[in-house]
Amino acid sequence: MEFVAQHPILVVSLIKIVVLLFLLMTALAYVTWFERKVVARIQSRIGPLYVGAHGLLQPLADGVKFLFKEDVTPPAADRFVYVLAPFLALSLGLATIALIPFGPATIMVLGVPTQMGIANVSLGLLFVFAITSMGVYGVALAGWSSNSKYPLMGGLRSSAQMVSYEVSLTLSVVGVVLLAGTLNFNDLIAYQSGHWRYVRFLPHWNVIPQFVGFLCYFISAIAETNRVPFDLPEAETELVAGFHTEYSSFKFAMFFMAEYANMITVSCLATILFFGGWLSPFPERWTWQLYIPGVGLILGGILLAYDTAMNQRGIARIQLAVVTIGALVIGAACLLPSVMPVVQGPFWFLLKLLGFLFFYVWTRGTLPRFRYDQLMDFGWKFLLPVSLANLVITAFVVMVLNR
Amino acid sequence: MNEIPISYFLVLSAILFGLGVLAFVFKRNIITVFMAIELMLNAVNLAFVAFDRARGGPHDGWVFVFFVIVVAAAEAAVGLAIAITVVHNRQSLNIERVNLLKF
Amino acid sequence: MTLPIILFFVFAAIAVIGALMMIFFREPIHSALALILVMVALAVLYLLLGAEFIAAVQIIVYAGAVMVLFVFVIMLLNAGEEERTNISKLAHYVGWPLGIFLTVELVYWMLRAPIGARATTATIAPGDPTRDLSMLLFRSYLFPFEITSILILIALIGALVLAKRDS
Amino acid sequence: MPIILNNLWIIPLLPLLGAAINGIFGKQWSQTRVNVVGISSVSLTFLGVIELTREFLALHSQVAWVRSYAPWMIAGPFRADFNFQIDQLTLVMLGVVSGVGLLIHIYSTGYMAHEGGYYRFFSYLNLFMFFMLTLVMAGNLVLMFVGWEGVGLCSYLLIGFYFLRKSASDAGKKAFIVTRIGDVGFTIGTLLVFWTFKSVDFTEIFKQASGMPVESPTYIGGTLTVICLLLFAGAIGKSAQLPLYVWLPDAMEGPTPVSALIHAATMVTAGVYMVARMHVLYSHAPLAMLVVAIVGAATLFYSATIGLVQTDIKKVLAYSTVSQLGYMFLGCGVGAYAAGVFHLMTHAFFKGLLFLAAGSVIHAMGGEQDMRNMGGLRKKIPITFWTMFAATLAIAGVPLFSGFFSKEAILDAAKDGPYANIYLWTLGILGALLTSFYMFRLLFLTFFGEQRYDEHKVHVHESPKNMTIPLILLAILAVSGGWFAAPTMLGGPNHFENFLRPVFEAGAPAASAALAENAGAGETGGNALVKSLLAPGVIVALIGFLTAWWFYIRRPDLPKKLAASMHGLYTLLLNKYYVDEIYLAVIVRPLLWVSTNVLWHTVDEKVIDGAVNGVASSARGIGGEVRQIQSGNPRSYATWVVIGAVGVTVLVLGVWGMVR
Repeated sequence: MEFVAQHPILVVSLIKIVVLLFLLMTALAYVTWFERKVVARIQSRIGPLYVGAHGLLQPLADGVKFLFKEDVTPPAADRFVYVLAPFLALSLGLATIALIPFGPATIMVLGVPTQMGIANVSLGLLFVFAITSMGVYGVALAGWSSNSKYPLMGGLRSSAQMVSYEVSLTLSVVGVVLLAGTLNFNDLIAYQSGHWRYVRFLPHWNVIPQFVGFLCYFISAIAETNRVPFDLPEAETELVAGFHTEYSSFKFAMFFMAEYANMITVSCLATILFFGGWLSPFPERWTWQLYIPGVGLILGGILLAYDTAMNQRGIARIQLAVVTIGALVIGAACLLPSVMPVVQGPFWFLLKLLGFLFFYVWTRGTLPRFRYDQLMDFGWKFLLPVSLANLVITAFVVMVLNR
Repeated sequence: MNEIPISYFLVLSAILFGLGVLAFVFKRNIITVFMAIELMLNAVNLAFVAFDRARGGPHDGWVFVFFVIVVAAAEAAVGLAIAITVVHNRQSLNIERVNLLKF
Repeated sequence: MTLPIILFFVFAAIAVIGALMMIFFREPIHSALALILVMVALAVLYLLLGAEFIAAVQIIVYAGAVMVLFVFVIMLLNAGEEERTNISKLAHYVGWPLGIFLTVELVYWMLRAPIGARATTATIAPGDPTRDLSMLLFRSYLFPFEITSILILIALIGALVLAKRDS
Repeated sequence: MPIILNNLWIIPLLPLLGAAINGIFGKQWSQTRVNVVGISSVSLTFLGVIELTREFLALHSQVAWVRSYAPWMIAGPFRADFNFQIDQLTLVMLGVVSGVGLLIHIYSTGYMAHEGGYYRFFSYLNLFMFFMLTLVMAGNLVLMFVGWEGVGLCSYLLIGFYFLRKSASDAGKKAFIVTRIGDVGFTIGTLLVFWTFKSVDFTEIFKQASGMPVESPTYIGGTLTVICLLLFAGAIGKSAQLPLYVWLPDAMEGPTPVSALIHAATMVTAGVYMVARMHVLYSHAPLAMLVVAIVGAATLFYSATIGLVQTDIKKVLAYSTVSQLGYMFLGCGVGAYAAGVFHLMTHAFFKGLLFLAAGSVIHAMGGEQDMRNMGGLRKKIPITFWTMFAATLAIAGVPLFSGFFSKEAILDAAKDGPYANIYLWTLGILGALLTSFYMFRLLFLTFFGEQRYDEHKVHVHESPKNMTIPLILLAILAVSGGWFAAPTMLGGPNHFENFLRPVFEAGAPAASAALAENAGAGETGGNALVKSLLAPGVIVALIGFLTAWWFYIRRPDLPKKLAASMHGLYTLLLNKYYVDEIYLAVIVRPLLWVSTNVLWHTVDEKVIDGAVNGVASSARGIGGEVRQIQSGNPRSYATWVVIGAVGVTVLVLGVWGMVR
């Protein structure tokens, strides 16, 4: 017991992990809901509707369904690996979140000052890449262990794809690292604070100097997470469902969650590296920006309240009412002077994150799928050279500027 | 807060190296034999890092680890390519069956 | 009994067990996974030694690239259980005991190594270790560095040529 | 600013270049171009020598001029450089070699014009020049030995020039091998010199040797004596003295210019030169000098007797060469080195001339060499005749001709020099008698009397210009070559000896005293003139001439009778005392037998081959066992690696204890 007392860090980290894990799980669930809704809108449908108001309980339902479905394991499968694969995928997908700082402020937990985010590693970026590079195994092993054609093809494809796009992913980021001269997320964000000298209204974010890098990064990020238009591993029309064809109930869900977790990770990374992380786009001196989170939430609450009153019936109305009240309360809380500064960072961060997620969904809704050879050609023959050129030019410029 | 004696790491690296050697002798599968080699390299790397830590100062030890890793990567690439060709020619992964080059 | 020591023993145990598993598993893919485990454990040990960069590189290159390559090749060749043939009597009767002897011997000498007594708190170089590493790498060790890059290139070409089908 | 003096290497290098160029490209070239290369190289050398002489004399130096160009062999204390040494002696030799060499080159262009392997001949000739010059200019014994062996090689190549003729190639081999016997002595001598003086440089050797005491003339064990005897063995071989003279007559198988250049003028005199060069050592070893003198005297008389009856024109000249060399050694042996060298020079002139003339005769006779089939050529080939006549007078020692002065100098030294020995002197006189006899015999048989050949078969014709001009030039030299010493006839000084004095005075008290006393032999002019004109040498020369005239002009039938009357002696001489046969029986045959039965069939086949094969088979056997290790099974190899690792670790850590 006194051992724990000696190391409060353990307790603190534990608490933070628990909290973050809970939030993340919910987020994952509702990202699926979000995606379905948006895609539905893009395809001029309505999307999930019946389970809860606006199908808000749909994720819950899905989760329950996954839990209670029969878990089938193909007899020819290599059991150990077959079971290992989804765990690997999901755990790796979630692990990266531990390195992401959501906000600047140091909050007191059990009297121990820590920051928002589980770990502040001096080489955070490198470790994120380390973990994502491990992500291949989940897919590959899954494809191999389930011991059937389509999964194997899918597994090979997706792992090949991930490996090859990982290269350009990493290279495209190096430009930013060169500019900031650090691999630590906090320092990276700190480097982006402030505004450009001559164009005062533009925030000093890395997108502007590293726009090419950003494009390369985002494209390869989409490929890395096996999303449309690079979702060849689970190209339904070609190989039934890619590497997780044989997977049923909750293992399948794990892959599913892993995919979305990766999406979130990558988006967080994009936010931090190119869009100034938790920094607000507005200059410091605009003090009113502090009110934005609270006010925004309250407005949203009012909107929901209107919706509740007008066009919801029965149980859905109650649910929505709960959500509304929650939103209003949180909004009000955000207006409290003690909370207000703390909220700023996470708010902006989540906002940008949401933007990226929307972009993901958007591409999925609009773009067609690549052919495999096209994918590889694109990755090796276009993306890689471009990011390399970007890297070289950046390095040159940095060298010139630093003397 | 960091007071692990270096000898712990050294002993561990020795053990790992020995296990690598054992695997090197014991395994029959070309690919696993390569893995054994990788294991040995890793053990050596651990020893390097430990020594580097022990003497403090500039991290030459890390540089060596870096080079070892690079060389290991190259070696794995070529070695596995060789393994592939071997399997194509001999239809077997068992190195004991790849024994035409004798006497 | 402090946290680092506990961590050390935990991950050392993982590493050793992983290595043993690698030896005794018959499926190459399992051996590969065991080896990956060893490597990750080693990465953690590097962290304990304060070598963050090396830890990251260890995972990225070894676990993330080299072992992926291994797994690929295993999949490609669809390597099944290895057959425990004992055609080589020498390896069967001499290899084993000698290997164990070597292990014991190495452990013995490592225990007697004069440097061993020193604790890891010995001296920590001031400043950013990663920066120092880069300085070393690109100043004093520039030439070997370039050589290794050439080596990589050669390995690349060689692998291509070897693995290419004739048809 | 002396040019050549500072670049001595130029002189030997030029002929070497010529040899290389001719040897490499000559095959495709026309004779004229080969001539251009060969002749120009030698003539440039000649000019170089003249310039060198001028520069050296301008120095008025009494000591040798030594230049070292590159270290050659350095092994512990042993050190031999490429260093050249120039002093008066060297200059004389250089003059002889390059001058006579040049003339003979020119002569050869005519003589060899119709022979095959033209370029080869000139390449060899140039190579010979190179080695000869190296020999003469060498500043240390080892380099000298290089030249020494080099000329031997060239002599071998040139004797066997018509290698399709078995006799020629045999003669070449004979020359090479016989010479080699002497060279063994020379080599050991060189080693002994180094062992004694810790150096092989002449200057160093002489400096030390002159300090040493003169050894007893009776005790053979003295270091210097041994050295001198060993070196003299080499000289015997090279200069064809008893008992190793046998190769020289056979060497006549080579083309005549070769006989002239190598086997009369230059190479065979190398031994004399060597003895003269090492005079410091010799003058400290009286016993060795005595041996030299005895050998010389014996040889000169012995070979002269053989010369009496030879019928082959070149053979006669060969034997006379041997005997003349004997004179030179006699000179050196009695301490009159200058006289020896003097005779060397004049002999180079007249004997070279004799050979060339003989060559011209042979040329005229279309290859005929037997004097019995000649005769009455006087009118047909006048130039040849007159030049040869001059040479004969010179060699016979007729006053005012070059041979007279040199031979007289030697005989004087033998009579009343410091090492005077009356018996040797007697031999010398007898030799002179015989010499003049057989030379005039040759002259008469060849050019006088009725012609004994078939007019229709051989069409006799005078040789072309490029052969006759060298003859004439050499004739002039043969006549006037001795006039350096002319003043002695009037009791004046001997300029040649004065010229060489700085060399022979160096560290040789006895010899130099002798020279001084010799040079300043100052009676009144009249006495000296009468004395020299009535010198026994002159008288015996006259007697020889008269007997020859009586035998071959007046009573041509007499020789037959004589031969019949004392048949035994005649055949003995005709067969050269059966020396070759004796050697064959005593040395060659046993040697052959031993090498065939013992060395070849026993040692080589049984022992050496057996050892080699045994090694091979045992290696195969072991390999056959050991190769089992290479089972082709990688796991076994891995195990071997582990074994090695364990071995190394145990050794390094456990045994050597690298970790403490």
